[in-house]
Amino acid sequence: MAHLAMATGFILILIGFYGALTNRNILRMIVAFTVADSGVNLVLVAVGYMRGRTAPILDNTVPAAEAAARIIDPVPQALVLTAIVIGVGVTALMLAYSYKLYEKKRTLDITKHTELKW
Amino acid sequence: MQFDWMKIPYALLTLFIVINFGYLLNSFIAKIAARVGRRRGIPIWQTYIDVAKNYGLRTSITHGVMFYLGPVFRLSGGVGLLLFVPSIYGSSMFSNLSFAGDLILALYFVFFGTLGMALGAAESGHPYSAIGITRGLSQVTAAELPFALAIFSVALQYQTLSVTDIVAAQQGGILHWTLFTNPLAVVAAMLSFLGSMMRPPFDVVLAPQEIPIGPPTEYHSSYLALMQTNRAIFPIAKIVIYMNLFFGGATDWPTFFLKVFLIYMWSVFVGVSFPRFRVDQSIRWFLIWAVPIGVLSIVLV
Amino acid sequence: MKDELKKRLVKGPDGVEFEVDPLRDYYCDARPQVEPPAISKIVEDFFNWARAESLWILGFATGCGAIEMRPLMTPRFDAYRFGVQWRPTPRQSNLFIISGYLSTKTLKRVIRSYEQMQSPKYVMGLGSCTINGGMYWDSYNTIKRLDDYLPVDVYVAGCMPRPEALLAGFEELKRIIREGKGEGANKYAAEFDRYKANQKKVIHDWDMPDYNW
Amino acid sequence: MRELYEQLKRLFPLGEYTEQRRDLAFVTVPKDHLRPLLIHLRDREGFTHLVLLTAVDWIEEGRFQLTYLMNDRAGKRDLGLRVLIPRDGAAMEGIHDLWPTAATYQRELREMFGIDFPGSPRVNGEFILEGWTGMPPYRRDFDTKKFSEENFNHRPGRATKDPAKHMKDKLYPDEA
Amino acid sequence: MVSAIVIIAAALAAEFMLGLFNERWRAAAYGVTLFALGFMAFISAEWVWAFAVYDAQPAEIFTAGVQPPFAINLRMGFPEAALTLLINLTGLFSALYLRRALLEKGRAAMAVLLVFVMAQNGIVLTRDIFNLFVFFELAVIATGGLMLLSEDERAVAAGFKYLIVSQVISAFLLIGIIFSYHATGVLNFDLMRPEHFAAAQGGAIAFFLMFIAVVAELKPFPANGWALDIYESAHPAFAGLFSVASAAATLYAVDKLLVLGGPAWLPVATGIGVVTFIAANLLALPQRNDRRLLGYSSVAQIGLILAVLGQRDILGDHYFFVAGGLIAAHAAAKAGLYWLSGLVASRDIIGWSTLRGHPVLIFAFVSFIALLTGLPPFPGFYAKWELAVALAGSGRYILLALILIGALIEAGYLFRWLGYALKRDKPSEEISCDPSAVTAIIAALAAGWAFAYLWGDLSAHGNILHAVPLLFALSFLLLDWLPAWVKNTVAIVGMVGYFILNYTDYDPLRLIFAVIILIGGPVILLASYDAHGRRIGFYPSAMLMYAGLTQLIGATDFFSFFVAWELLTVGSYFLILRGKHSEPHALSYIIFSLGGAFLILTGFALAATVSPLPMFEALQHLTGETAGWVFLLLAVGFMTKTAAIGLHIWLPGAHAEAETDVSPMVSGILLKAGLYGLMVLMLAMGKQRFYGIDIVHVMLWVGALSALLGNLMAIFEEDAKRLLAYSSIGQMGYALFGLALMNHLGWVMALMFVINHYIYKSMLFLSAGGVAKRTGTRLMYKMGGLITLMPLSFIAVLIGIIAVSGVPPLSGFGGRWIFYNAILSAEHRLPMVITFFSGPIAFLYLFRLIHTVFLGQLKDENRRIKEAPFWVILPQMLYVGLLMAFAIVPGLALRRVDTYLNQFFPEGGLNWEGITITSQFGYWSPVSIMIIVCAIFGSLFAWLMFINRRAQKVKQFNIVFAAERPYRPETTHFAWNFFAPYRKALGFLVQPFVTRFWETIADILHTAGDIGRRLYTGNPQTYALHFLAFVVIVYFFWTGG
Repeated sequence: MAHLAMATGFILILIGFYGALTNRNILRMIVAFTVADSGVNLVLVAVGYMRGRTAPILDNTVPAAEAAARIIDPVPQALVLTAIVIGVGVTALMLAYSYKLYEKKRTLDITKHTELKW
Repeated sequence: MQFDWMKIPYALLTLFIVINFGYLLNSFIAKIAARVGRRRGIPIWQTYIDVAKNYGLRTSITHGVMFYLGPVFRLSGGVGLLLFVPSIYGSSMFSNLSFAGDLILALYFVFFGTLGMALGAAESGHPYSAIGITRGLSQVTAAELPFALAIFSVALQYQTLSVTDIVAAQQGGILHWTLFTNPLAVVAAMLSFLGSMMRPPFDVVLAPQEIPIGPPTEYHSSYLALMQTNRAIFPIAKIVIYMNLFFGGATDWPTFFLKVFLIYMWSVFVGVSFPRFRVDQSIRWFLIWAVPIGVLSIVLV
Repeated sequence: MKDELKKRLVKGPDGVEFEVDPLRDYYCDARPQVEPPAISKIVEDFFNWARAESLWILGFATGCGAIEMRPLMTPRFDAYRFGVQWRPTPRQSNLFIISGYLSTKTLKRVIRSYEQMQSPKYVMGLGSCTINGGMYWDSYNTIKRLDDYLPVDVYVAGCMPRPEALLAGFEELKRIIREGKGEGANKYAAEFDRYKANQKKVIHDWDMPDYNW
Repeated sequence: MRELYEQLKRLFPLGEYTEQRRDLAFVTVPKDHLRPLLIHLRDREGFTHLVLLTAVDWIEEGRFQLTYLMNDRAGKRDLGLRVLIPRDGAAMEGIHDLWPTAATYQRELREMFGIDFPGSPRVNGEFILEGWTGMPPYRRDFDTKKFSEENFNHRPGRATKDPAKHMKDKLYPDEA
Repeated sequence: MVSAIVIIAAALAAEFMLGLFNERWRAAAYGVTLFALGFMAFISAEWVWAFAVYDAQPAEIFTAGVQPPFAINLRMGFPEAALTLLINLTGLFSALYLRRALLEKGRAAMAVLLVFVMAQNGIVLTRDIFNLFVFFELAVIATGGLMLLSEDERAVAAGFKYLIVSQVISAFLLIGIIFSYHATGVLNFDLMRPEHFAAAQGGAIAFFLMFIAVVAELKPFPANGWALDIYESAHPAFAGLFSVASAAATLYAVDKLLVLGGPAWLPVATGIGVVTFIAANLLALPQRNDRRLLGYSSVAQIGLILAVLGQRDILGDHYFFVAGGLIAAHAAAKAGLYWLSGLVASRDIIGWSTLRGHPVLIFAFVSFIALLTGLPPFPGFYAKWELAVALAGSGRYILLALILIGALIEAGYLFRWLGYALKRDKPSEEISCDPSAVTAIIAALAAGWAFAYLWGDLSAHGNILHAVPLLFALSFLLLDWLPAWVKNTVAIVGMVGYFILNYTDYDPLRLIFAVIILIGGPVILLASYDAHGRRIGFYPSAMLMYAGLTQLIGATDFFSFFVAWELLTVGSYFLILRGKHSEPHALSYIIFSLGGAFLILTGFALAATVSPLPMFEALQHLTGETAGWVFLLLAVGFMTKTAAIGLHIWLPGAHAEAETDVSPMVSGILLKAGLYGLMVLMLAMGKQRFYGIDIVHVMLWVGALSALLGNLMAIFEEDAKRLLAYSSIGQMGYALFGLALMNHLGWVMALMFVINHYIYKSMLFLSAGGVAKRTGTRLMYKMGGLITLMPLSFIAVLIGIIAVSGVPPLSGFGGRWIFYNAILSAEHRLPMVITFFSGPIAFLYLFRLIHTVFLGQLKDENRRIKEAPFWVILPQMLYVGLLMAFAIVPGLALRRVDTYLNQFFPEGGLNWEGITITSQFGYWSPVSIMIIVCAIFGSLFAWLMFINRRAQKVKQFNIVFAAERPYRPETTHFAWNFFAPYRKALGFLVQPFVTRFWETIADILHTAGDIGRRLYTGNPQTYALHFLAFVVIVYFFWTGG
């Protein structure tokens, strides 16, 4: 199950990157990046689980001293959430940028925004 | 150190002898050249008369201070060169002022006159003088090189730079002469000798038809007389070095006169036989023919 | 007058303009002086003998006489044995042989060269052209009397004189010098104004200082 | 040479033809046709070399005759072109652009004959004479003897003899 | 002590506070921002203080009150404190600089700025990998926001590119993090162990992904196109902040990661770093846009630091010193330069010449460039030294070579830029002097110098800034407002005073150099009295050079020797740069000098690792292959300074174009530095073989060829000062030749050359300079006949040429005499042939100098010129006197040296008894020669004067001219192409092969840079592909190697 999720995640990442790197339209690129983001998140969730450990609740069964070896770190879960949030933030910023870019040149073709080079 | 004041009159005596010898030698060689051309040639006293005439001229002009200094440098170079080298081996009377320095002093003092002449001639502002000087200087750099190599070779051979010591090492028979003990060095030096005697094929410096006698174009009257005197002394002073280094030196005046005359005649022979080189040709000639012999001599010695 | 000899305004490296007058700034404008002989007669006689026995000719040829001078160097005539030789520069010469007709244009050069010779100096006129114009007596540009323009010591007549005549001329000149009469240079200096007037009469574009040092 | 003349005559209005030798001929050319003819000769007929350019003063006719002597090196022949120009205010078109050497001849003609070649390099500068201000000396109305007598001092005593008679008297005194 | 978390908290608090503000209360919002940044900086500073002074223990901060791994923890150690201080201060001054932009854009912009600074702080402080990711993303977003502050329209596209690339990077980072977590079970730096990664399946790849993503934030080549676009288009304040803060923070993140990854990852970091360093510098070469150039430079610097991070295994204790030094230098310089770029209107680097009007700003610019290139006394220098020593000590020669090559290229474009700024015409636009911007720049400047002092204090080698000569030199910066003559007096008094106080400390060899530098220098400075006005910049440069020289001869260990070497190089560079047309020549000078210095650095580093002894002894104790290498490197390095043939092309221009009084300094004195180095080297090491080749023998040939070719080139030169410059090449060749003879007399000759060359070359340069000043040209054929107008200059040249050419009776002859005696006992004979030849050739060019300038025909326009100014003549006359004195009594200086040399070369000394000097082979009596020559000369002169007392003085056209007469002096003066026959015969020897060789190298580098930078197409997709390619390449190398 976890492997399947991971594989799906990677496929999504690849699709996303492929889309982002081949499409010239800025909006399409952003969409592609959200696809890749989803893939990353999927991978995070899939990998974050470690077989044979318990839920991260510190009680008597899991003394704090052994906790590090016994429980699944909750952080990856939080991590996914944070990643999603950040992803949203970045996507929003990119969209804002695309608006600005469009405003300036009246085109969303990324190859038209390459005055800076060399 | 105690200075022997008698050296001064003795040196002046040498000078006197050499000046007279030089005048006569110049006339004599001109006469020989004339006889070769089936002419009678100039009288043997002609050089004296010419000098006297030049002193006797009533007017003269000057282009400036350096114009005076030119002949003075020139003649000082000749006199100095003569006096810095012992004339007669084994004679303290005619060892002149050689206590002041060794072979190297003589070698570099040659340039004293050249420099002064060049300066004086240049002061005249005459383009022909300047052209003559460039030719002369250019040629002399290449011509001196084999001589320097030969001196180095000889110094290495005898392990000394003192002229007296070098002559001493050659005493005891003709086969002890450097001519036979180090023939390559002598060949190199004698080729270089040709370049310094202002005779064909290396006389493009003066080139009377082209740049009216080059550097001394503007010189006249007593300036010229001084230079004529130098013309008598300088070749002999130079030949004395050659004689001392390569031909066993001279132990008395007759030998001196004979050897100097014979060495001089070498350049005369070559001179009457060959046409004139351009400067670049003569530079190349020295570098291609004379220098390798000199190099060989310092490698083999 | 050539443009190069005219006065001109020149700007120095410091930006200040000033006038350059080539004839004044580039040439010495002193007059020639009469040079007295040596005080002692013996010395003067000795010098005169030396001057006579050491005649250095300026290698300057005008007209056809140049051809007649060349054989003097050959074995047949061998002028060298008389102490005669040719010098390439006037500074070192004492004897000026005017070897034939002189056009006014050449005259200018001759005067310049003569004046650049050092005193005492001698002039020998060769051929009838220098004496009275010879066959060019009616030419529009050839002078007829050399001694109007330069002090001539000896004339050698002929058209052209043979080398032997030249040798005879040398002997004559030597005699004159030895006798102390070869004072052409002093005569030129003493009668400078007359000579200059004559010279300027025929040389219309006089564009040099009066005396060429 | 005559063929050449015939051939040229078809192209240019040529004047009189004089054949000096088999390989040397002179043709008179109207002033205006000189230049095309020269170019033609130079470029088509092989007359690549301008030997000389000189003038003759036909004072009686009031004309100068300019002679342009051309040489055909390959064909070993010379052709002289004569141009007659009026003597008063003599001027001629220069050919220094065709042969740079012509400029020197033109300077000479300008100085000696007073024939002007407008536009020729240094044509008004001094050429041989220095400081000459009078009439050009090669003009025949210039009296050289008079000029000489006025300008140059004369040495008295000069006698003029008829050379033939003088030599005869001198060499064969008996036949007198 | 305030807890470190307050830094982040303060930033957050300020951000939220800004959110509460009314949009119109901009000033207040700005105040809050500044306060927050200031407070953050204060906290960091407090911590730094605590660590530095009270030796405090690192503090762990546990968020949520729980130990990791259950909560995120932060750490405040000394590095963290220093870095956060750096970040926060940069942030603070950036905010100050951004005042107008921030007030215009309002509180949102300020908040974003705070977020950015906070994120960078977080990156430094956090000990949690995921937290690291969060801060990175915050930084990305903040960067995206701050990009919009720029007035440049293209900034939008640049920001977008960054977002796109960072999307890809963050995907890698996240995946790497989660797999690392999978491998190790924790996300905490302190709990992860290298073994975990090694043990777990895919652990290495997980680390790789994480590592590569973080490294990518450092803009490694080629995955850095986006960064350059940002640098070019961002607001300069932000570009500076971005370059400094994010680099510092990210580098620290990499450092933390490297601890996790273990030693296996160090070479990877080094490889990436060094490739980036070289590539970025190369690509910067053809760059003309100032900010993009700075961008490339930033990338390069960060690459260098990354490489240093990778060398932590060998740096040991010096790790933080080196890396910190580089970061500090980079920070001060880059922030300062970006901030300066905000004041300059033009975006072309030539436009920076507008700074010239503002002494403080131009000084700042110079300091920043020096900081970047790692010149003393700045921290980069110490870092460079320690790094080189460490690298050489552990045998990492190739890496050292690569770093030095990169540094040389960097110096190339930076100094070219500096040259433009100092020399090119000022554009019409004035610079905008926004006070807050200037404050920020001055802060950066102060920081740079503070770092310099700090690193000096931390250094084990002592503080460069404590050296008296250097301080004396630097004090002229403060005195620059005084008139030139006052400063000149101070300089002369200072130098002579220093000599009087210290001369007893020198051994005879050093004493000769000390006299030349500290007494000879002031003599040349006499000529500087001629200068009017204040002569801004002259005295600091000149004194810096003299300080370097003074310290050089006083140096006893490698480090101080190298410091002195660099100081004199820099000083002389600025001195040379002062010439009117000297900009390209000064550039080639500094590049060759730095190249040589790097060779010396390498040599010293090699030698220093062998033994900690003082320099001389350390060199003596070297053996085997190392000795050969050290000798070769040092010899070539020193020969760069003496302009041996092949390395000489900088000299003619540099010496010829310099000012009148500078030429003698750089020729007469500065060249001696190289000789001094060679002498020390050869005294210590003697003859060394390098893979079977006798290096000294090679040097003998090099010396001989330099002498010949230098002289040959001189005779074909039309420019008087260039002629003298080429002559210096020849003369130095002679001296080198003497040293390489490796016998007693060879050394005496070399020392005699040192003295003579100082005297006559200074004299000739002053004379030529004086003439050039009066005639307004240096072309000799345009002069002529100046003897009557400038008689004293003429006498100087006359005496000079007699001395140089070695004609008796002047002192040059002594040199020749010793030369002959020396070669008689030398081993190799063939090179002598060449030196024999070069001697007379020297005569040719000297004659040309005197003839074409002073003799011959005077030109129209020169008819009214005057003698050179008094102050230029005075030293010349002193030199004339000195030459005469030295000619009569050469023993004055040489005798002691001769004795001193006995300890090194016991054979073949001279006998100084009586008035005659005797050698093994010959004898020489200077006094007698002088008397005899003077007597002969004097009597003949008197005689001739008497006969010609009535001679008519004539003028210049009274010459016999084939019965014609000259018309113009120009056509009568035979001067141009004076030695035409020589050119015809031997001109083929002086084909500019060497020049062409170096030009070709420069061309190749430039072309490579120009082609290489086309990689950056400007398309973010390409940039992302670059990143992917980068990952693949690194992966390939990592697994392959």
